[in-house]
Amino acid sequence: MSLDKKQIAQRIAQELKHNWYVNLGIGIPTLVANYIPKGIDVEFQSENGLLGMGPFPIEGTEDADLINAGKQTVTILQGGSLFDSALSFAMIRGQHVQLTVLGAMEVSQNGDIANWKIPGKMVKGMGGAMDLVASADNIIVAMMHTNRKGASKILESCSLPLTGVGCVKKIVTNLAVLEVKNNAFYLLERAPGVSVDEIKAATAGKLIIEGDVPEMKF
Amino acid sequence: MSLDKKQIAQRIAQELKHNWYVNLGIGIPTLVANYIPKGIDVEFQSENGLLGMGPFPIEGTEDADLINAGKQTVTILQGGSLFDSALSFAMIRGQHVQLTVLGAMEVSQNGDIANWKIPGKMVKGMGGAMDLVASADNIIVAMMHTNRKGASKILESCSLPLTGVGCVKKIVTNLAVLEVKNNAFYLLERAPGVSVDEIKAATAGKLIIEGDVPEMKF
Amino acid sequence: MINKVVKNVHEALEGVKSGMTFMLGGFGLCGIPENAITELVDLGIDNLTCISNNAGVDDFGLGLLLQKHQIKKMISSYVGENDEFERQMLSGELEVELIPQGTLAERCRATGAGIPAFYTPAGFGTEVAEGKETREFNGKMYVLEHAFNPEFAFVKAWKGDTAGNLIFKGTARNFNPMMAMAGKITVVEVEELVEAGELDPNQIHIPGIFVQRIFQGKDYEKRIEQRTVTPKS
Amino acid sequence: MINKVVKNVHEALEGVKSGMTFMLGGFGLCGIPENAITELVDLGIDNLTCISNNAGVDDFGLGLLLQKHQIKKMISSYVGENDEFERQMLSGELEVELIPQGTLAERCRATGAGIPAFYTPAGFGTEVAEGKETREFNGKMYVLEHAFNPEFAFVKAWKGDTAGNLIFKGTARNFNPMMAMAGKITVVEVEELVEAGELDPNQIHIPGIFVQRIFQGKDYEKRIEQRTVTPKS
Repeated sequence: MSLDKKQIAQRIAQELKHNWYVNLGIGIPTLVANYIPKGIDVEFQSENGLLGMGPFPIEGTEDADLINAGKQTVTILQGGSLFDSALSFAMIRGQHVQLTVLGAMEVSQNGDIANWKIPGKMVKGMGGAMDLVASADNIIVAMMHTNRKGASKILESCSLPLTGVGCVKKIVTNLAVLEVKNNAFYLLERAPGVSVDEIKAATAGKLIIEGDVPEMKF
Repeated sequence: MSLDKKQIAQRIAQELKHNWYVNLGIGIPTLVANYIPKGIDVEFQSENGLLGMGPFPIEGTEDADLINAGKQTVTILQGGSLFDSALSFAMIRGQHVQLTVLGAMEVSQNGDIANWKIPGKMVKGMGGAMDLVASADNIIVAMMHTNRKGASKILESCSLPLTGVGCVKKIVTNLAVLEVKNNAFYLLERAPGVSVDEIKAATAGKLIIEGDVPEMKF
Repeated sequence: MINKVVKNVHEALEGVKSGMTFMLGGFGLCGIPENAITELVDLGIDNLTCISNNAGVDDFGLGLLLQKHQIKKMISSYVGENDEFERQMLSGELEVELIPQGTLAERCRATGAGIPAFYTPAGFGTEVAEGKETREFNGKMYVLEHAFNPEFAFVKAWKGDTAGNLIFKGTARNFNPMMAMAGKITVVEVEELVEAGELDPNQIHIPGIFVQRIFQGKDYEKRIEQRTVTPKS
Repeated sequence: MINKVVKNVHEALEGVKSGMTFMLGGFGLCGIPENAITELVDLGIDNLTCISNNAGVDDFGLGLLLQKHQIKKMISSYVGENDEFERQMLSGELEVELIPQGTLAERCRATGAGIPAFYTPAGFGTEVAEGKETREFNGKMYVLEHAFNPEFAFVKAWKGDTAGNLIFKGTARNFNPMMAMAGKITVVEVEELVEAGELDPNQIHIPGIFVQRIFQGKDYEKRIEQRTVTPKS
């Protein structure tokens, strides 16, 4: 059975390492914060100028002057800090943030990512995504394996305008965990109950399958 | 009679304009702060990270953590601020400081300045001088007209390694006030009792004398 | 002490004209210069180029200027919360230049810091880098990006003093400090204007040297764009 | 919350080796990492490249490392308060690279901010620009300057918390914040180490993300280089 969005977030949370600073994009990535493994200290960076981002405020305590990059009211944890956008992207560009998790419309087997523009449709802008993908050492993409029409979003090369080139290292979809290297997608794990053949069918890019592919564990 | 260092500073202080931020170099320029004309508000910037620099502290109140760019203990006035060296030079490079006053070993008629290095002698470094002269819209040089051997320091071209090119607008020496433009020194004022001929004799660069040259007023 | 106080928003905006380029602080609706925007609407000037991370919503923030067709061009990183914006953009009435958010922030800082250009990795290999110089440093590719040249910067701070020293609050800081550095004329509205000397000089976010005019703002709505809360248990 | 506290200066300097490149905060003797310098002397490592605005005085600050011939190269803007420095430099034992102070500060910031290179007007037309790319922007000439690549940065802050958040005091701030951003490993000594949460998050000069190790410093001398005072009246 393919994963739902929460489960994708839950699987990605297993990738978190102790003492990492993490930037979570809007959508599925935001949910990762709900599944931090026990014993792991991480801090969340929000690129609008907040480190140590906490959960949504208790009803009635929300503050218009304390939002995240998705413009949602949030809180700040003990030991957090506030800063301007230049220093925030200094952190990102300077590779002080260990992990970036973000969504994508397409990923190609050489690690290109497209997630900001569909020609002919209204373009809302790249926000901080281009800085994040151009800078991060460690990028995990959270996405659905196929689009609504069933077409693969895991491609030989992207058809949409790129957000960044050769930057994606790992992808967690509703069907699989993929590693991107050597100009191919390496199938690391299957969603529980999803067969290798189903993943093959849903993947347009070059897929490498080595030995038995284990199911994800939760 | 040629001016002493205090009088040079006093004459330069007449150039201060209301609401100017001013950076004063080490030596004669520092003395300018003692002669701010009445009714003129200026603030002094010290490039080590201080705006609103005040006088030396009352004996016994000096603070090792509050010094100026000459490493002297100073005070900070009401409305002053403290910041890091990057922001300090952002102010300087971004032309937010309206006037820079500094000393020189040589100035040439195209506005070049040399004040940091004598080949063969110990070189202490340029400190912030190169940033200041390359950035300031308005630079006044405070200097002696000639060196100890009587040789002019107001030259056709500098013989010493340059600190900046084409940047000096005005010079106040012990003998004269000079404006630097059109590849020449324009004699604006004489020190009280100093003749135009004395100034001519002490100036190696091209000197322009237009009409009667008034004496400085104090 | 140099005094930067002007009486009100009218005095603060003296000299703004049609066709000018402005910077406006804020991220979403957080930390936007509400008073300056209202005054710009009232002044009715148009053909404006606005550098601002976002473009407000239909009936608040820069959306108010869009409604009156006062903006010719937006330079932003994300503009997606505004129907009128979309309509004007798709109809070609409004020009839009999209810039990666970190590049936008750094270009604002560079403007104020006298840095004419710098290299950043953001956008390399994408259409953002088209027509721009690219270059390799230490095996990685970068894009050359330039400073802006805005006539006015409109900034919102939390506290400010009569010398123009500023303190921002929470994530309302965002682009405001760099834009304060960048304006040829920087106009700051504050929630609380105090006497010089009342703010700790060690805790000032932006020194007054960057500020030309400061005034006590009023009637702040501080609208929340996405009210997300944890229910009381 | 990510904890950055190490027990003492010995732990804090684990991994430093001969031949490495260090950044050291401070302007003159103001805001220098006294504890780290003492430990570097005790460790006896040598062939060091030190990026620091100044080089201390004969018997304090970086002068202590010079006395022991531990420094191979100094990268500074001003080095003139030190006889032993002068002797080593004139004899060719010590290599010295002089950099305009603003360029030094901006190169430190660029290092931490992922900016590989930027243009600055400082030094154009002087020997500082020799061999460097120069370029015109808007009718003015600029020099291309690059980021550094230091292995360690040694920083002194006034207060710090266990999460590595830092507050500096007075003009002891100087180069410390940008160097804190720039170190591959940034080691911070503080006069007062407090629990995370005790510092106002709105008033932090350098967020803990830039800091790898922090410790409670001790025995600060904080020597004054030029004691200038106004006599009591």
